[in-house]
Amino acid sequence: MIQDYLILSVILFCIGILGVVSRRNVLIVFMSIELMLNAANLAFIAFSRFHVSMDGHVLAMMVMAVAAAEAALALAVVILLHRHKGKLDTNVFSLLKG
Amino acid sequence: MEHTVSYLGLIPLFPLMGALVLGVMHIYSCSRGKIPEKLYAGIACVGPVISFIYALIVFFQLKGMPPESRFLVHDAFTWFSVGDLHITMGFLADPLSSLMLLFVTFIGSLIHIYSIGYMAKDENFGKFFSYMNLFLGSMLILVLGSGPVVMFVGWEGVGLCSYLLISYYSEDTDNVLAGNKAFIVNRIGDLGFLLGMAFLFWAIGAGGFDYLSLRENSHLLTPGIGLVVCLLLFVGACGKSAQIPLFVWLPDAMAGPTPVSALIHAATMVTAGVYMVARFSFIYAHVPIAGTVVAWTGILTALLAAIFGMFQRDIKKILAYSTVSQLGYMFAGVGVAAYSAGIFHVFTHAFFKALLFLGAGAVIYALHHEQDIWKMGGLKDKMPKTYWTMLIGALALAGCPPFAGFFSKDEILFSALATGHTGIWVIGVTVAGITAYYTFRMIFLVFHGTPRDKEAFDHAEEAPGVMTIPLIVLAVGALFAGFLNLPSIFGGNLNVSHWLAPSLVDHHPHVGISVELLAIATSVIAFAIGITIAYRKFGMGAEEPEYTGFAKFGYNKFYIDELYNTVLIKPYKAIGSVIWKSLEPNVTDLPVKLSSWLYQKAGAAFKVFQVGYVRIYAIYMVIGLSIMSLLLSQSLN
Amino acid sequence: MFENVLSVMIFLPILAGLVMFLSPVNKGVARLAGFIVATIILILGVELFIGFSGTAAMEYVENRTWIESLGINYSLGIDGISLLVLFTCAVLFPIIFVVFSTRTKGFYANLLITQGAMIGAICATDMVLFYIFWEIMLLPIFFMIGLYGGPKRLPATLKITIYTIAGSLLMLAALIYVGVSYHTQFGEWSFNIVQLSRLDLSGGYAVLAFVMFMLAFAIKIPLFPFHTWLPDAYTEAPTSTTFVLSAIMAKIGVYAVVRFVVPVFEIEFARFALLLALSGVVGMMYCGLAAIAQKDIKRLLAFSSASHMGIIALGVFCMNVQALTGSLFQIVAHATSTGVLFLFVGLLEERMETRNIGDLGGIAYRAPIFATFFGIAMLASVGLPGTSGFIGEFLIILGAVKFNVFIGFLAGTTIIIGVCYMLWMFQRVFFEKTNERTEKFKDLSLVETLTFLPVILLIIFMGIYPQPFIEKIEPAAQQHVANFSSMPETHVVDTIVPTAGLKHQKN
Amino acid sequence: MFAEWLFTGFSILSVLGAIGLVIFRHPMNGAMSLVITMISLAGLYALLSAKLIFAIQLIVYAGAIMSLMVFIIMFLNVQTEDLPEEKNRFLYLFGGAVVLAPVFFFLKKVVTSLPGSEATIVGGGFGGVKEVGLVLFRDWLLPFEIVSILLLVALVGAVLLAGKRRMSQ
Repeated sequence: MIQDYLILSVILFCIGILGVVSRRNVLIVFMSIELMLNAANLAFIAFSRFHVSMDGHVLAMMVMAVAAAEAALALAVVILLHRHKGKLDTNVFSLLKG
Repeated sequence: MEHTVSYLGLIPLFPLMGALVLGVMHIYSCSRGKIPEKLYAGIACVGPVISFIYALIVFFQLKGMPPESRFLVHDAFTWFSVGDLHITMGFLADPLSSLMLLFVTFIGSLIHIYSIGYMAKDENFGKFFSYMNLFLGSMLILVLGSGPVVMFVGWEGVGLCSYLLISYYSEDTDNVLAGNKAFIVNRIGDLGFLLGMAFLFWAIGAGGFDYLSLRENSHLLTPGIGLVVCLLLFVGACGKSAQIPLFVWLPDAMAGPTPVSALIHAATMVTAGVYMVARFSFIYAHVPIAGTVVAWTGILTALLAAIFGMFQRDIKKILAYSTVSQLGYMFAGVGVAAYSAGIFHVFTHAFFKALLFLGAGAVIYALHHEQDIWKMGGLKDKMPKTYWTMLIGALALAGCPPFAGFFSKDEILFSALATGHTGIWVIGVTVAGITAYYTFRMIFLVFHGTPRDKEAFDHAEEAPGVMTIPLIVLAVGALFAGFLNLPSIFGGNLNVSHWLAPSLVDHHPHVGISVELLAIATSVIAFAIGITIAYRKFGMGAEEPEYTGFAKFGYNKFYIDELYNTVLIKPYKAIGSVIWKSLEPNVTDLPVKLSSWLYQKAGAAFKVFQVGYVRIYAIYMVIGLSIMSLLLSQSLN
Repeated sequence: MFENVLSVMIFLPILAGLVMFLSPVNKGVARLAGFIVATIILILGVELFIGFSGTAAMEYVENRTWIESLGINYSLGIDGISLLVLFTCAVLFPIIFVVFSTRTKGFYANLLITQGAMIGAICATDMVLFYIFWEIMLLPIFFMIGLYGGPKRLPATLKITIYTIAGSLLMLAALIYVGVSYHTQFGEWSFNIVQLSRLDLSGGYAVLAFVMFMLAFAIKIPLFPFHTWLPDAYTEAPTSTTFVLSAIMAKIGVYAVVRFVVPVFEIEFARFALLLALSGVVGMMYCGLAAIAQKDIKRLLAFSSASHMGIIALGVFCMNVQALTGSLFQIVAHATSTGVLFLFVGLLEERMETRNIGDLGGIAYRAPIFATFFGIAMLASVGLPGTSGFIGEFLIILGAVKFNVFIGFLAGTTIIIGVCYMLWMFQRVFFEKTNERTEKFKDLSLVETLTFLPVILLIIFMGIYPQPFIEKIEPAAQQHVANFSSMPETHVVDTIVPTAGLKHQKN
Repeated sequence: MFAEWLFTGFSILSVLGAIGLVIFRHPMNGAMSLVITMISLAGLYALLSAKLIFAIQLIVYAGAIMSLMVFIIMFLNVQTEDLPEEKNRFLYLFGGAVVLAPVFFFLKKVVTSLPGSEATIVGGGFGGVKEVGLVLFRDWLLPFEIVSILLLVALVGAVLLAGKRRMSQ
């Protein structure tokens, strides 16, 4: 059933959010975001199959491209952060504190 | 139109041009070196003299017209015109204004000449004459203006010049304060004038807002509005002519140079109020109550100022109070509807008071700016010309027959008696006595007896010819001006009154000759008593007495200045600082302060959530998401 | 006069300002360029004034469709009501560029943008267009005070921002209400003021919208008690900005009331006129009294300016032709007197490095030209006959007496109150003895003298021969008042109910 | 039947991988679990007849991106003691789960309310390189080009960010 795929996608997405929310390690947070993107991709593909149309595939490809770009940049940022503070802890970066 | 001439507007223009030229020259000389005084003096005298010549032309042209249609007009241009309000920059010469015109330009010219001597070697020679010319121009606009609004231009213009000239020696704070006082008090009067004009306009101004039209429409005025207009205009007159309660500025105005006191604060500007009331006689004639108010204000001012005059020690202050007092007479005259008598007193007063001031100026000049009469004495032989001319002036002021003041003052007192204002007459006669007393107190102390300040006396000498000649001319005027309006009882036929009649709504009471004789007799007796007391006390030389009791009270002018200071000026300043220090920051600023305070508090409250950790912000987001999900899943079925 | 002259006058300064921002010129070039642009505007303005025929109708009209679906047009035009405001705005700007030489490029650019936006606000006959220009003109002012102001500029900027933004937002809301009402009544969209004046508004919402509109303008004028931003802003702003604020921007508030509020909200305006007039008069007296307590000469003038604005606003609220004409005339008169006084104080401050009245004295002996000019401007500001100040004040007081005797009397006191603080200030600054500081005061240079001379001559010319100005504004004022009073029995509150009934029938 | 078994297997694997990601303390372990998730997702794509995406997921995602990730982790040489002290991460996880529960149930509700359909393999060219390519270059040309620019920008950005700062110091 298509719904099973979709439910799986929801589960993965929620776990991704959970990772972003509860972890302090920059890399893990980043990977959790990747997980969420993958969950979205799964939904795309599932719907694509449901409609028997390939637009979803194209979109999934786009998401992957964006994810690749994001990965390139995010990892560069991580390297920078690590270079500055020597830490991967998100709590070290609290410039927004009011 | 036969009544239209094109040169009336030029009469004020000449002195105004002179003022401009002199002003520019003076400013130029400030940075680029001196300009000789002779040049200034020449230019300064040109304007007044030309104006005087024109005044003569106007006078003779009017004289050639039939009495009932004696007027000349000159509408230079439309000044402004809004809705029903059409104001032309127009000039009107009728018998009333031509009389004023004559003596204003005549005395003005004389005083300009006198000033050349008096102001010689003054640093700001050019500035002085620029202001004097400006004053004369304004005064001529005031006199010639064809309607109240044009008159108001001159009215305020003379006020400005008065301010500028009183504070002429502006390094000294007191002089400037006196100038400020004059301007501000005058402005209080001007408010009355302005509002009076406004009321007048809305009542009858739609048909034309100049004297001729207003006079035609004056019957449309309801008594109520008429009274309001009259009283408001009289407030204006009070300010300019220093009547109760706005008289306080005039004595202080003596801070200016003496020719200024003679021209502005004795002969011309201060009589503008009387002129104005006479101008509006067509309204005042309809409202007897207003006239009564004017008359009583005038006579009470006369009494009060005469009392103050008895105790002053500054020669110019004595003359200043005497001026206030005489102005009170004039108002009493116009108040009892004897307009021509009032104006005639303006006319004669201009001569003898200018004379007295110029004489005082000569004395002050001789004594190197000493003004205290208790430091003078015995100048009779040192300055004979000044002495004799001043004596004539004093006799005229005191009302000695047959000098000018006698006839004009007597005319007013007689009118008061004849119209049944007995109270005014009684006070008027009393004031006449007091006038004789203080005038001769001054004469005796200054010219008779022994010198009190030996050193100053030794240096004193007669003033130069440029100063004494005007004195002599004025003395002639003070001697003979009264004969121009000789009443029938002395064989005359009231020439001036008849001349003025077409301009005024005069009221000639017909009473028996006995009343007239009574009036004359009492005046003469009052004069005799006054001069006798003065001679007894000061004739042989006297030492300054201690001011005690009533004298002290009078010397301090009944503490009226102090009263005004406490009742008006201090509260005014206090209100100002209360507004600035308390009201402004605490009350009107409240919306701003409240809103910024609210924003700050709200910011501080929300600051708690701004922990700075991205993760926590994500949690907020998720919490929001979660709440939305809860809400949405309720609706999704 | 070529077509689209108004558009040129609006966008030439704005574009010049923007270009100046972006181009890397130094401040001397910027000043010169600004002067040239301002002079072009001056020439255009004077030509436009001379070419104006003085009927009651709109002239130099431009009309372009802009947002068709909402009936918003780019429509400009000038009539007697806006003519003198425009004239003021066009004529006075070059002086700033001559007199103040020490500002940066950004400042001059801001000035130009302000001018363009102000001209836009004056010429706009479409309410939305007006609103847009109104907002644009506030922006540079905000920068000029916030960036270039005095030591306490931040609180001052905060205050003026809070006030004006609040006012603008209220106006926007009311504007939308008016537009929607027009749509419901006539079935089409329009924000053109001529069409909006046909609107028949009544009821609670109309009163609310009226109050919102009035608030926006009352803050800008400013009317008592919304004036508190003024002393701070005027004092802390650079003098040239103060000049712009007091000489022109405040007048646009008055102008906007006449142009936009009165025709649209006739009933509400008549109902609140007395209250508004009272507010004008009370503000005049209040600020006049506060002025006497000032030690800072600029703040004194700020209060003086507020005091005069009260009188000018009063003229609008009196609803008769004399008072309205007087107000419109006084707009120029006040700009040339108090506005120029601000410029003089700016010069004084530049030379003496103080604005404290107590530190000055005796300047008249050191600088006769300066003192004379200052004196003439001061006398105009206290309304001496023979100067421009008198005509306006006289007409306003005359109209106020007609409107309400009590208000007329209070309005008259302006001639006393003004003179009290002005003379006091003049005495302390120009008379009395010189001190070490004022000993070195330099008189106006030749260039400065020649710059100010035309303004001083204008003051005197407008006092002696004001008719050329009056005759151009009077027909428009007549018509405005006539439109207003032809309205059926507006004063009686009871008649509002049948009017509302009519509206329902129409729908 | 076989497909359903496969689906069950892959989904359990992917969920386990995801849970591993959020639980493991060391990022390397997390990365490894994520790779498991990715690969099982690729399997699921194949079950959904998305042949091209299946390939890309394996090559680009599980291959390139994840190896980049692992490379960075190793490049940074992250030691256990450098890692943030996340003693109470389980508390957070629990709390987060509680907060997320409504979201999850809401989404589940939405998903289950959709009309179901069998996920059998579609034959023909569905999901093949040619067909997807046709759709991509016919209907999605502009977005495709924009994505190319995005990638270019990201490339430049990454170089700039990670490169040594010569100018600033």
